[in-house]
Amino acid sequence: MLKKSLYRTGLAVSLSSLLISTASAQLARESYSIETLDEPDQHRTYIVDNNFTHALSTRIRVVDPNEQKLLGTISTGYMAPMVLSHDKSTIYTADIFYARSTRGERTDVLTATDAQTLNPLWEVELPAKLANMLTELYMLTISDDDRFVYAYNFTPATSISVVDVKNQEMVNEIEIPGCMLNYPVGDRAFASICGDGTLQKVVIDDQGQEVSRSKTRFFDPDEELMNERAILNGDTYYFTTTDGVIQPVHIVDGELQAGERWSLFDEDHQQENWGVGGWQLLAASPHLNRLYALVHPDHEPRKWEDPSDTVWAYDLESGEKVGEITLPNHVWSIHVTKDESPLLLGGTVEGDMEVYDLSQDSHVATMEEIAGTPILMLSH
Amino acid sequence: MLKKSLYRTGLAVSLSSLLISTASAQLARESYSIETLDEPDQHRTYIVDNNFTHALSTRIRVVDPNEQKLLGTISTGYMAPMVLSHDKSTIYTADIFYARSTRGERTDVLTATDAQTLNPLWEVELPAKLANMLTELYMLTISDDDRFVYAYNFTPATSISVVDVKNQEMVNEIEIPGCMLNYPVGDRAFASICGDGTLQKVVIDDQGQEVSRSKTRFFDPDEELMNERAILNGDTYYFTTTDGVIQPVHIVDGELQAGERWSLFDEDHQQENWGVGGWQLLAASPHLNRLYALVHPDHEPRKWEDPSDTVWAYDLESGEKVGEITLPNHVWSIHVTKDESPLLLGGTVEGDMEVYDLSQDSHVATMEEIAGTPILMLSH
Amino acid sequence: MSLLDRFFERTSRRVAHSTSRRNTLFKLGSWMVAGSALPLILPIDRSAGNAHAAEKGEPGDPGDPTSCDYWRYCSIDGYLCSCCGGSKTSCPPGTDISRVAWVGTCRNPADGRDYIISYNDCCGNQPCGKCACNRNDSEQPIYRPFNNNDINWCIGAESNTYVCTITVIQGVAT
Amino acid sequence: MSLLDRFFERTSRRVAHSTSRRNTLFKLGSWMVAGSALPLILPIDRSAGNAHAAEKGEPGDPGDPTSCDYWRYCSIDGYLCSCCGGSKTSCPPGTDISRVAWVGTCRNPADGRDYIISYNDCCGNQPCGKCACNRNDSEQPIYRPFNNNDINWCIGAESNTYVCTITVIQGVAT
Repeated sequence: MLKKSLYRTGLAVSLSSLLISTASAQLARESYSIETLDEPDQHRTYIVDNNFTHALSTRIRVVDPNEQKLLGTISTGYMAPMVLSHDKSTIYTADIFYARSTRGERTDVLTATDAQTLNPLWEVELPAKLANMLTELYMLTISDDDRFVYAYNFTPATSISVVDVKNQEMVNEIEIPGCMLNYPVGDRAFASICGDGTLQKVVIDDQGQEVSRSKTRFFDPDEELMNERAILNGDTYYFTTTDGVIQPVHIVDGELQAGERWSLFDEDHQQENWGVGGWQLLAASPHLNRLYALVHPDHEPRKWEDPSDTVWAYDLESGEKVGEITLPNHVWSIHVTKDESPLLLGGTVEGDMEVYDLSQDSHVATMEEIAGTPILMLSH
Repeated sequence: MLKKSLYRTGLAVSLSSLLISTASAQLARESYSIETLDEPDQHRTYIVDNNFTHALSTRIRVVDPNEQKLLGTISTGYMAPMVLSHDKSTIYTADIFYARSTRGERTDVLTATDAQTLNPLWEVELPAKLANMLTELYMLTISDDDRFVYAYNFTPATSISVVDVKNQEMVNEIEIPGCMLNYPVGDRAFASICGDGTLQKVVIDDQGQEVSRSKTRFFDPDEELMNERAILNGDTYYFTTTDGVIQPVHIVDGELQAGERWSLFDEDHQQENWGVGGWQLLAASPHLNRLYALVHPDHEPRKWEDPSDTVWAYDLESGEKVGEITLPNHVWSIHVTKDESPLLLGGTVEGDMEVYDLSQDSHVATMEEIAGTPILMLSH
Repeated sequence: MSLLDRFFERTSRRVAHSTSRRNTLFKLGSWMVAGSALPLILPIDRSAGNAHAAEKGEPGDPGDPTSCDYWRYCSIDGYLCSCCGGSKTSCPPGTDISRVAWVGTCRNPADGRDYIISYNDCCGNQPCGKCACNRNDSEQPIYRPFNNNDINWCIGAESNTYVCTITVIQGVAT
Repeated sequence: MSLLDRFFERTSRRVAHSTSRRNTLFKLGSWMVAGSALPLILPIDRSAGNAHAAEKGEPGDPGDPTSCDYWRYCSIDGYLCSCCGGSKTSCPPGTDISRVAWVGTCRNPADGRDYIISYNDCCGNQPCGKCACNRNDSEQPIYRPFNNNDINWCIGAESNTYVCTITVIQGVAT
C-alpha cells in the first residue's frame, strides 16, 4: 500500500507540472529511433564472443561495465578477431563469410565499424587466407598512427595482409615463413613470434611495402614453452613462459630488445606449486604500472591454458607481487582498462564477465551470460 | 578390483583369438572416413532447430530416438523450414542466406540434401521472398508424388514458389492474396488458409502452371480463432480452434470438404477449464488412427501457444478421448511417427526431445539439449 | 571434464543441474514461473503488481521496460530492445528499424485506456538474446498477419535478420 | 516470465539456478569437475580409471570414445565426433575431413605404448556442440602449429567451418 501511495503522489506531481488534468491525460502517439552511442570512454568494453558452440553467431558485445549495461552488438565473421583504432573512432574486424553459411564460396574482408553508430563503414576484401582459431590479441593489430591494419594469415603458410585503412585498400601481403601473428612496433613495423625462438620484425614504408626485416632471439624453444599471448604496456611487450617466467621485450628506438627476466613465483610459490594458466592470461595497467596474471595452485605443465579465479598483481618497476584478487568465478581471459581508475575484466567459463575495480580493490559485478564464449575483452 | 580383473580377462581372450601376443600387440596405423547413414527407417527423426537465440545457427538435427543417438546435422539458412520427400531419399529446406551473415545481399534457395550422406545435392535459387517466422509445417511442402515443392512467400504480400524438383527448376510463383501457407492436396494442388475463413485450393498442371482455384469455407474468422497448424492423417487435415474444437477437412476426389466438428473437451473438461496450446500442438498416428493434442488445465484464451507436459489421445473414428500422456517436461511441439510401433516425440522448452513409446505406453528417454529451439519434429 | 571443456560447451552445464533447475521452474505449481505472467493470471493482484512496476516507470506510463510485465509488452514475442542497447521506442545502435509491424492492444494501468501499440522489430544484426518475452494477450493466428507475433517483421527493414523489438504508441483504441 | 518465454531464451535459465550449478561444479574443491581430468590429476587412480573405461572399449584400445577420458583424446580441443554421428576415426555424415591436422602423443593404457595421434577436424557444417573436450597434455604454443589445438584445422577441408574432431593412430612414437 505504501508503494501504491508513493506512485500516486509521484504521478500527480508530475502531471500537474505539465498542466494536464490527471483524469484525462492520454499518452501521445510516439515515434521511433535508433540509438547512437556517445564517444567511447575508457571503460567501454568490447567482448570478443567466439560463441564457440554456435560459431556462425560470432559477435562483439559492446558493454558499459560501470552500469553493467549492454550497449550494442556487432555481428562479425566466423570467429573473427577485432582491433580498435587508437583514436577511438573505429572498430576493425577480420571477417570470414561463406556464401551458404557453413559452406560455399569463402569471402574474407576487413570490416570497419563506427564506434558510435556501430554501423559498418566500409570493407576491403582480403586474400581468403585469414587465420581461424580461438581468437588472440595479435591476430589483428593496428599501427600506432592508425594508418595500417595487419591481419594474420595461416593456410598453414603464414603471412600478413597489410591494409591501408586511410585509403581503405589492401596494399601488401608479407610472407613470414616459420613465424606467427603480428605484434605492432610503432608506426611502420610489426613483429612475429617464430619457431626458432625469435621475434622477427618487418619494417614497412608509407605504401606498406617491406623495407627490412630482422630477428631478435628471446627464448629457446627446445628448453621452454613461451606463451605467445603477451601484453603490451607502454613500450614493452611482456611475455610469460608456461612456467611463469616473465620475458619483457622492449621497443627502443624502433628496435626490439629482450629484457631481463623475472619470475611471477618466488621459491615459496614454486614450492606451493603455483602456476600460470588461461587464454589471455596477462593484462597490464599503464596507470598503475602493474602486470596482472591469471594464476592457479596445483600447477602441472598441461594446465597452461586452464581458467582460474585468482589474479595476482605485480609492480612492473620492481617485479614484486603487490596484490591478490579472487573473483567469484573462474575466468579464462583478463583485461585491464587503460585509464586512471582501472577496471579488471574477466571472461568466465560460463559466458559472464566479471567486473573488478582495481582502484577500490573491490568486485563490482558479474555481468551474467553476456556472451557465449567471452574469449577476449578490449577497451580504448 | 573386480572391474580390473574383468577387463584383463576380456583383453586376453580377445587378443588370443587374434593369435597375437598380448605383450607385444601394437595398434596399427588407421585410416579415416566419413559416415553414411542407412536408408531411413520410420523412427528416424528430423528436429527443426530454429536455435532462436543464435538464429544464424539454424540447423536440422537428425536423430535416432530408439538409441537416443545424434546421427548428423544439416546446416540450413536463417530459420529455414524443411520437408521430406515421400520416397525417403531427399530433405528439402527453404534457405535464406546473407552475404555478410546478418546483412548484405540476400539469397533465397531451395536446397536438396541427400538423406543418407546428408550432403547437399543441388540448389535452386528462389525469389528472395521466402516467409521468415517461427517455423511451421506448411511453410514448405511437397506434392504427393514428390514432383513439386511449394515454398511459402510473405513480403507481406503472399505467394507460393513452385519448384519442379524432378527437373530442379523454379517453375512458377503463384500469388495467393489474403491467404497463407500451403497444404498439399494430392499430386497437383495445394490449399492455403485465408483471412475470410476459407481454404483456397490452387490446382496446377505438370508444368506447375495454375489450372484453377476454388475456395472452401470452414470457419468464421469473426467468431473464432482457427489454429493454422493442422495435422494431416490419411486424406484428412485436422484443424483445431483455439477452444479445442476439431475441424476436419477431407480431401475427397481432390476436393476439400469441411467435415463434422467435434470437441477435444467434454462438458466436464470444459468445466475443469482444459484447453489446447503449443506450437505444433496436434499430431496423428495413421496406424492407430489416433489424434494427439497438447492440452493444459487453467486455460485462458491468451494461452493458445503455451507449452504443456500433457498430451491427450483421441480415437479418430469415434472422436472419443482414449488416453492421457504425461511427459517429464513441458513440450511446445509434438510429432508421432507413421509406423506400426509409433513413437510420440516432443520438443521441450529447454531444448530436449522427449521420446514416448505409444505402443508400450511408456516414456523411453529424454534426449537432453539436442537442439536450441526444437520447434518441429518430422519423420519419414 | 575440466572447466576448460565447459568454456566450449554451454550445453554440458545442463546435465549437472537439470534437477535443481526444474525444481526451481515448476515450484509454482503450474507452467508459470516467477514474474511476468502472474499479474495477468491473477487479476486480483494487478494493482499491487503495477504499483511495484511503477517504481521504475514514468508517471502515466508505469512499469519497467526491461521486464516482460511492462504493460506495453502485452503482445510481444522476442527480445526487449531495452535490454539490448535500445529502449522501449528505440533500436540498439548498429540496427535498422522495420517499417512494417504487427500491432496489439494493451491497457495502460495508469489511465485504464487501451492503447494501440506497434511492435517494430529492430533488424540487421544477431538476435540480442537478452530479455526474451512472449505474451500473446491479443495475438491472432497467421491468417491475420498484422496481429501475429510469430512472423519475423524485419521484412520491412534493409536486412531481414531479427535483433529485438520496440513498442511504439500509435494511439488510443476506440 | 512464462515457459513460453524460456523457449526463446536459453540464457534466462541461468539466473534461476546459478547458485546450485556453481555448487555442483566446484564441490570437488578445485577447478576440476567429475570425470575426465581426474585420472590425470591423480595418477594413482589411473589403473582403476582405465579398468572402468575399458568396460566400454575394445581389447587393446580401452575406453569410451564418447568420454573426454579416452586415452586418444590426450590433446583434443573440440567436440568428439563419436557424439556427433561419427566415430573416433570417422566424420559425421554431411561433413568433410581436413587433410591437415595437428598431432599429439598419447599413451595407450592397454599396452603402455605412446602413440602418435592425428587430430583431424571434420568440417563444412555447424559446430556439433556435443561432448566438448579440451585436454592439453602434449599441446604446444602457436609457433609450433602442428602441435597446437587452438587452430581451426579445417583449413585443409573444402569448407573451413569446424564441426568435430576424430583421432587417428599414425603409429607408435619412437
